[in-house]
Amino acid sequence: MIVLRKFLRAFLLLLGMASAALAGPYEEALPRFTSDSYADTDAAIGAVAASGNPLAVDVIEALRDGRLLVGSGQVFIRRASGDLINAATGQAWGNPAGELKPVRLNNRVRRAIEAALGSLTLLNPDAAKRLEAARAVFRSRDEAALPALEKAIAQESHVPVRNALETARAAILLSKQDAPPTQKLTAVQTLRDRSDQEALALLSNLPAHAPPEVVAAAGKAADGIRARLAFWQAFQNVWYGISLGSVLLLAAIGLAITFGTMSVINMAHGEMVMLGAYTTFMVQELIRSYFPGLFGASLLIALPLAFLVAGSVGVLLERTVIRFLYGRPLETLLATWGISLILQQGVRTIFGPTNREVGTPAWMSGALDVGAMSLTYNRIAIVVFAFSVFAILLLVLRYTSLGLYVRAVTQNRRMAGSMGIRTSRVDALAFGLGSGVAGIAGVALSQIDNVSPNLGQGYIIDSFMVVVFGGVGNLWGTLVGAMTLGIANKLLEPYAGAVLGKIALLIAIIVFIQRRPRGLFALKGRVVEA
Amino acid sequence: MRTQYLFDRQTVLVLSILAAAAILVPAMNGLVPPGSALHLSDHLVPLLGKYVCLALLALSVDLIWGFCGILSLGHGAFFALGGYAMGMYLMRQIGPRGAYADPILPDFMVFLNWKELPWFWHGFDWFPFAALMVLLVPGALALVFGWFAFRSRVTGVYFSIITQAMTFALMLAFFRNDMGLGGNNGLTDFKEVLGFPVQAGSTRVVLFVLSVLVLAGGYLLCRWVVGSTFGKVLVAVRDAESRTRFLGYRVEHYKLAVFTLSAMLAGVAGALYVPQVGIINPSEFAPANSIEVVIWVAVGGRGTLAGAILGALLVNAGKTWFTAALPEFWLFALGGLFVFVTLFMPRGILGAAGDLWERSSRRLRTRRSPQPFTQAAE
Amino acid sequence: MLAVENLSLHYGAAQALRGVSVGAAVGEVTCVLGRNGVGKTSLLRAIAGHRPISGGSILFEGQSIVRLKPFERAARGIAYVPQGREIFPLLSVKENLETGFAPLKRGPRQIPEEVFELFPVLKSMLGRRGGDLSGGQQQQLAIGRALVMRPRLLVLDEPTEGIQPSIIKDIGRAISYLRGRKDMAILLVEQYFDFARDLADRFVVMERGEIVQHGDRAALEGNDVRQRLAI
Amino acid sequence: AKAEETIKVGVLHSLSGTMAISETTLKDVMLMLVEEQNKKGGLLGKKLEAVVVDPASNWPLFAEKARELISQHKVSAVFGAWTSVSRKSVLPVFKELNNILFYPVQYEGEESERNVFYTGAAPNQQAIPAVDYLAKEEKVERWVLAGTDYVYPRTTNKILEAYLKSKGVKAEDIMISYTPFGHSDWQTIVADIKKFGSAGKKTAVVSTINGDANVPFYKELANQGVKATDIPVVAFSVGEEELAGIDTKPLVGHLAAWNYFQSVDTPENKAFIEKWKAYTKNPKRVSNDPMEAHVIGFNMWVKAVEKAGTTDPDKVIDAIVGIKVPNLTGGVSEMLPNHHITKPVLIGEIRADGQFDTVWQTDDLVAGDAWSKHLEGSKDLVADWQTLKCGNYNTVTKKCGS
Amino acid sequence: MTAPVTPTLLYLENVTVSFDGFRALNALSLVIDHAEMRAIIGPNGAGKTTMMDVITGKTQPNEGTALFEGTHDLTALDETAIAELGIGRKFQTPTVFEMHTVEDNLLLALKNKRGPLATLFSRQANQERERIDALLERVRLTAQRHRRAGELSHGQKQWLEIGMLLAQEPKLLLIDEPAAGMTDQETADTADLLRDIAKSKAVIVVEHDMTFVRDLGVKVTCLHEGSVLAEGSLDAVSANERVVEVYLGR
Ligand SMILES: Nc1ncnc2c1ncn2[C@@H]1O[C@H](COP(=O)(O)OP(=O)(O)OP(=O)(O)O)[C@@H](O)[C@H]1O
Ligand SMILES: Nc1ncnc2c1ncn2[C@@H]1O[C@H](COP(=O)(O)OP(=O)(O)OP(=O)(O)O)[C@@H](O)[C@H]1O
Ligand SMILES: NC(N)=O
Ligand SMILES: [Mg+2]
Ligand SMILES: [Mg+2]
Repeated sequence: MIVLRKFLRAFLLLLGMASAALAGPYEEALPRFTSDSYADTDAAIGAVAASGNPLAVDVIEALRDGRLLVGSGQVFIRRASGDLINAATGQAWGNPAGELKPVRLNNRVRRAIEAALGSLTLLNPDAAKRLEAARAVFRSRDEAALPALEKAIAQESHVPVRNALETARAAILLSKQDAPPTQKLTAVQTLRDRSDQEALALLSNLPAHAPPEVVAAAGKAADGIRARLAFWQAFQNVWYGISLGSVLLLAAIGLAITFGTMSVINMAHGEMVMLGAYTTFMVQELIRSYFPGLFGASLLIALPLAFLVAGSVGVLLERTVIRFLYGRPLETLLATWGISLILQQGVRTIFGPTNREVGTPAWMSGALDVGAMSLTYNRIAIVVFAFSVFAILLLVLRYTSLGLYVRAVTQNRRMAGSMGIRTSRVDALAFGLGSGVAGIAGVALSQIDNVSPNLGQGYIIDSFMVVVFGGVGNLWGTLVGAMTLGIANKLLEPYAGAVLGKIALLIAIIVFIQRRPRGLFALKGRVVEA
Repeated sequence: MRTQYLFDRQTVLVLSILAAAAILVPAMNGLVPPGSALHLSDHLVPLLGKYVCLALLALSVDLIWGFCGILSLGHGAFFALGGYAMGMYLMRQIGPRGAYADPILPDFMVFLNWKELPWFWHGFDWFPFAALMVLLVPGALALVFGWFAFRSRVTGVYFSIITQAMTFALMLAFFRNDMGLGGNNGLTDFKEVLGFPVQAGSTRVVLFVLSVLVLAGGYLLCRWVVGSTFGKVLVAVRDAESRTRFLGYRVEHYKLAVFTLSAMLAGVAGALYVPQVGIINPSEFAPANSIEVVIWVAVGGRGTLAGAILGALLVNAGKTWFTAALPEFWLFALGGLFVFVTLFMPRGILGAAGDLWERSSRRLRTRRSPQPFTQAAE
Repeated sequence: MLAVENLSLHYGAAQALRGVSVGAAVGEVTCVLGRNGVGKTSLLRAIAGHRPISGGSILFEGQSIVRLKPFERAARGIAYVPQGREIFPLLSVKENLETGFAPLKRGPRQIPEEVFELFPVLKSMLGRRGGDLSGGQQQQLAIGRALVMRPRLLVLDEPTEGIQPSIIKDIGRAISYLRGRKDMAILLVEQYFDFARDLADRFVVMERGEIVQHGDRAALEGNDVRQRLAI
Repeated sequence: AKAEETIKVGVLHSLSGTMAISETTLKDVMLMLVEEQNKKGGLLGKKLEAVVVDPASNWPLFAEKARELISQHKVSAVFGAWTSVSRKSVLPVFKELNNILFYPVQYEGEESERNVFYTGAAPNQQAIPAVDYLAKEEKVERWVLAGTDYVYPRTTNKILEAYLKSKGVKAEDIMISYTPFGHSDWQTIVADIKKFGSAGKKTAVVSTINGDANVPFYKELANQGVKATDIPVVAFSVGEEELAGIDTKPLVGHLAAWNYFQSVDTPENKAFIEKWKAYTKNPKRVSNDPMEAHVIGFNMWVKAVEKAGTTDPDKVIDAIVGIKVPNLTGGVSEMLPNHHITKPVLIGEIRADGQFDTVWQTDDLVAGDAWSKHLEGSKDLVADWQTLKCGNYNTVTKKCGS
Repeated sequence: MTAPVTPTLLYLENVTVSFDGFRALNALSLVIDHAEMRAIIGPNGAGKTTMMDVITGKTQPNEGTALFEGTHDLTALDETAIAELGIGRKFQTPTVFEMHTVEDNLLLALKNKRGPLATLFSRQANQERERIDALLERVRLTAQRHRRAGELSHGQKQWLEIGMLLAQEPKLLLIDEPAAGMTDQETADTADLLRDIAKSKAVIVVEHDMTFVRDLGVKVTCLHEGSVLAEGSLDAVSANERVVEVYLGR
């Protein structure tokens, strides 16, 4: 296979050289790349793509990747190996004379590249590439691509690609002035089946020359799509809510331990989250410099480390400060506020005040389409992760003696001691656990938010809100609280806007607490009512 | 709590210090020649005035938190509302001296194309009305908010968190330009107050003295409140709310009364603050600000009134000093201070001083003195 | 087993115990008697490690335990039933009992049957929150919880307070049963004179933080002690 | 050295709190400039001394610290502030104590004070050219104006809205969306933008989103696959510093409008970046537009002091108008009588390495307008501190102020 | 005020309280007359404290009637209102204001106007001081007058709470286990005190100390599983087989 392709390429090269002397449209187009004008580049792309020259794909791909160089009026392609070839002749070019500069790109040029590559790669052996190409043609609605499309559809066997090709054709036909109405009606049909935002856009923006029957059909189809989209919109909003709720849950769940269970008003909680995020950053830095291959696993590696880092800091804090403050919850507020200032400034001093870059592994990029909903993988990952952390924590607190001891210690420290519970160790472990969980929340949050010294502050108020709204001392309350607030926020936002939505939510919390003065999952019974 | 004896001594001490400040600051600023070591430079007058206003705010928090156990994490809201009421008055006083020379509309309205003054701006050009609003707006908010919350028996952290939600919501609301209160920039560029130029040194001195007097008045008021039977009920509510109910006290009325009073004090503090710092904007509603006030009180000593004043002065002076002396490291110093105070002065600076005092004075009057009580950790 | 020598204890500047000496031996019940506010509870708090002492010594099985934390004392086998019950209000009855496992090795981590034999009501309320129990039920729970620890020294502060007569009798029987097992020493503070008289092998009477009288069972029979407890 | 022997320069930038993320770097650049000037022999034969304070992102503290710098430390000029509110907060202080503030950040305009020199862009030096570029080069017909809910975005969007409408854009083709400071959940808004952008007309987002909110915004754009070729975003508050915290590969092609990019290829810039990296001992340290503004402002001040022969603010204020100094993009910026400066406008596209590729640039420098021509209330105002001695001269009533 | 439905002071009928299905009170009926003292006994968990919770408004019954002075529906009033009607209570575990001095605890309990304005402007009258002196004397806490209540021993707190109850001068006193933690002598003394009070007021006492109950010499009600098991003189009740079985023991 490879041998064959090499051979083919050599052959084509020869062919190209032969044609060089003829100075066809390809050769005429090439010099336009050298003018450093986007309009010229745009035109050159079109011409090169239309030329049918076997080097066209190479040239355009090189252009896309910044490997198309110009110098002294000539155009060169830099191969991945570093070799230069002359774009006009396809011959290797040893020592370039003078300085070479890459041809510059802008969005207009990028779009042109995409469209050109789209029609040129419709027959690519790789199905993913073909799909990509079909989408590109769909976006460009380039009438010139129609013949290539027809040809591709004829031989396409892969269903998703075929569908994509057909919608692309439909899009072109709809805007093509001289297409027969029957074809246009079929196109409307195809788009109605596709039934998404883009189809809707096409159907509701028919060109002025569209025949009336097509306009009517398109109008009906558009209405249908609108209804469907509106239906899915509700789910989409709920999903946004769940994913926001998961973020809140992650941020709050550690606090559910240190505050909810241990009654420490832990103002430094957000900084524990921040430490987790910075750990992720460090891990990725190390991986980038020493083991680039592991990047995909960087978050998984960061998780235990973040737990350890934040957990150890938590234990250290507990042993040096918090432990002197049990039974005086309001003083923990004062001390942990001080600690949070110190941690923030510490990180600022060490890592600088600006954001740090945490990358997203490839497996977390992209989106999953469910119906007309789009679920991005990174949000899915965060939702799954948040629920897992919750489940594990619930198990730890319910099925290990640590959970029991922590509660006993917070309810009556002296008596717990007299029952033989090692109060100091339980305190340290529990605070460490809460902080550690905050740390792993930081790993997740590094994916969607700033990794900066201010990271924690952005979450501290929301976290307290969630824990208190759910009912202090109840892990389930934290879960339900986070989800309720997340979903309510996202259902309000489309109507009220982000600012008013948030205000409305805060007022709703205030009102809700009037109805349930001890939160959603209130503790009941003699003790609390006393 | 404190014996009657200590109580009087503290009051006398606080009042004499405040009186000394009210006399010495103008004297050292105006009478002592600039070269002298005793001269108080011009820029320190509004700075001290600002501290005094913040001390009044701290006092208002101590009244409800220290004596009634109501931890408000939203008291900055009342302060800011008082400040806005004053700011609106000051804004109206600018008149046609604004950038766009509109005789009625403040600048920020002109350039965002407002055509007329929103209804709630009316009346603020008249000082007595504005002064009334300084008391009424925070007071009414506290009354309504408190009425619902206390009636529903929202207590402890639940109350703290909804006060925080309140100030947070107000912050977001005031940030909105559509509120008609200057959005993020707030109200600024004031020219005169009651006809006196706000920038003038003499106005500054007068404002300072006024703030000190108001602080002294606020302190006396709080002293009187907590010293009365009413104050004892407050402490009873703080320590055993439901028991107080069984004795036949309407706990919610007590809480409401003291909460509203405290909010009004905070409002007055805000109103005095604004002309001295020259700006009021929504960041005063930031939850962190309200938390900080609580921290001043804790540093000074909760439940001592004088401690609140001391804490506010100390922390804020510390901030001023640290941010200039150690601009890159001051947060370490401030954070460290908070940790230090909690660990080594569990009842705040004044509490620690009180312990020392009691310990030394007990040696003199061993038998009769009240025994100290360190609450056992539970 | 337990030897308290010359113990003094302060609350701030106020002295609650002045040179108290008392002992407890395995297989015996030592009873501490005294009116309100004389320092009985303070003595037990010192033994359990809830209050630091300001003088004197506490020896348990020959070793000083003064520096030990409460949990270390528990690990050595001291179980404490405090006045006012101090059960964990938000833990269920079962969980309250299970906190007693903490000083135990894995093996014996189960609730001894005798707890439920003694206080059947606990068995029927295992899932209820401790704080919701009635006063008497809480008292029973507090005693049961101490027994879960398999103590070598059982320290009881007015265990009959708030308990119905039939169960008081049961508790009395239980204490004598435990005494009879000869594997633990029992230190009992009691105001209910008849109850104390029935159980005590030895007794001390306190007044104003001091021991003013002590003796063995026989000495309790006279009216002397009763007199002292009167005002 | 004795106090009299130095000339003090105040540096009033937040080193802690929410704005530290942007402002710290400006403090560093000021320290570098002062050090460099001292190496050149100082100013008027004296050494310069930078007095750094931390206003901690707290607006009243800005005023307090400004007062302290001027009254206590007796600085000759102050370089500082970032947000408009911090500038508003310190304004009265500078007026009262008659000192000089150099304000280096792009802002909403509608202001001209005698004591302030605005070295950042006014809306006509950033926003309007950016919109023109998009309309012309990207054929954009539908506009999303997304901003943080405060005065700079509000004003800028008001101006843009008026401008776009004057260019025939219909109201339904403009979507305006405001979010709170630090907004971090952009799912709904990005989805709305996608929806708005799929109506068949070419759509672009004009972002006045500020500071912290940008990173989650761009991360969400990347997640939801909003590519620059579909819906380009042009930002006015996102520079190299902000991008340093984002993986920019998915963002390639999104735009920013500034008056300077680190990638600008001029000898001045090259030299500056080299110095900057050496000074910070960090070869990865980036530079950005407000830094350039400080460089320009500082150099103008130095020249003005030299011209006036004194650091006395009154004299310097008079001397500085008309002063020209080279900027880092190859031109020469001039201090105008309205206390704004002339600047080139550059449109850049984000590159994979976090830098910008200049894709368009004005031929000439653009003079900053203190008062927008597109707003009802301000179109008749002009500022001229040289001849009219007025920051808000009304050309209709022919009066200053009233 | 409308005419009383019943001539009795306290009238409970068919009161049921259940917690998650568990019936703490089960169709309990009880009638207390003016100036009557009633002793309530019954096994731990019989519902005695719960009954007091219902009377004082702490717990809402699921069913049943609770009337005071024939007209006031206690189930519709909150704790404060009920206290204002003249029902005072001593809790099973002593609850006092720990940070207040013994004296202030009594002061707060004194029968005075309870409104915020009244307390804000009230001046301590001589009369009040004398009343407090007398109360302190009565509960033998004169020496502890200026100490914080939190510093008192358990028994001393019991006494203080009794003192607070007396200070309230209620029409109906609910007293939960006053003798717990008291010496025999003090127990007898308490009985004296209660008999004295009962001359003019109605009193409900809960106690497990049979000697004490005998000393009171009043009608006894024995509760069991939330309802009345037996009622009558102590001798009659203690002779009841069921009472012996579930309560007294053999
Ligand atoms: N936490 C405390 N702070 C200060 N003083 C205290 C404290 N606890 C007890 N006291 C005082 O110490 C003395 C002894 O109290 P203790 O509780 O030991 O008495 P007791 O003999 O157990 O009395 P009772 O029979 O009432 O339980 C009492 O005078 C009491 O007021
Ligand atoms: N909130 C609650 N939730 C569940 N069960 C409760 C609750 N409150 C009380 N109970 C149960 O109701 C029953 C009655 O309790 P109550 O306190 O009234 O008993 P009592 O008669 O006062 O007993 P004692 O003599 O021990 O004080 C008990 O079994 C108790 O466990
Ligand atoms: N001026 C600004 N960007 O706030
Ligand atoms: Mg005791
Ligand atoms: Mg009971």
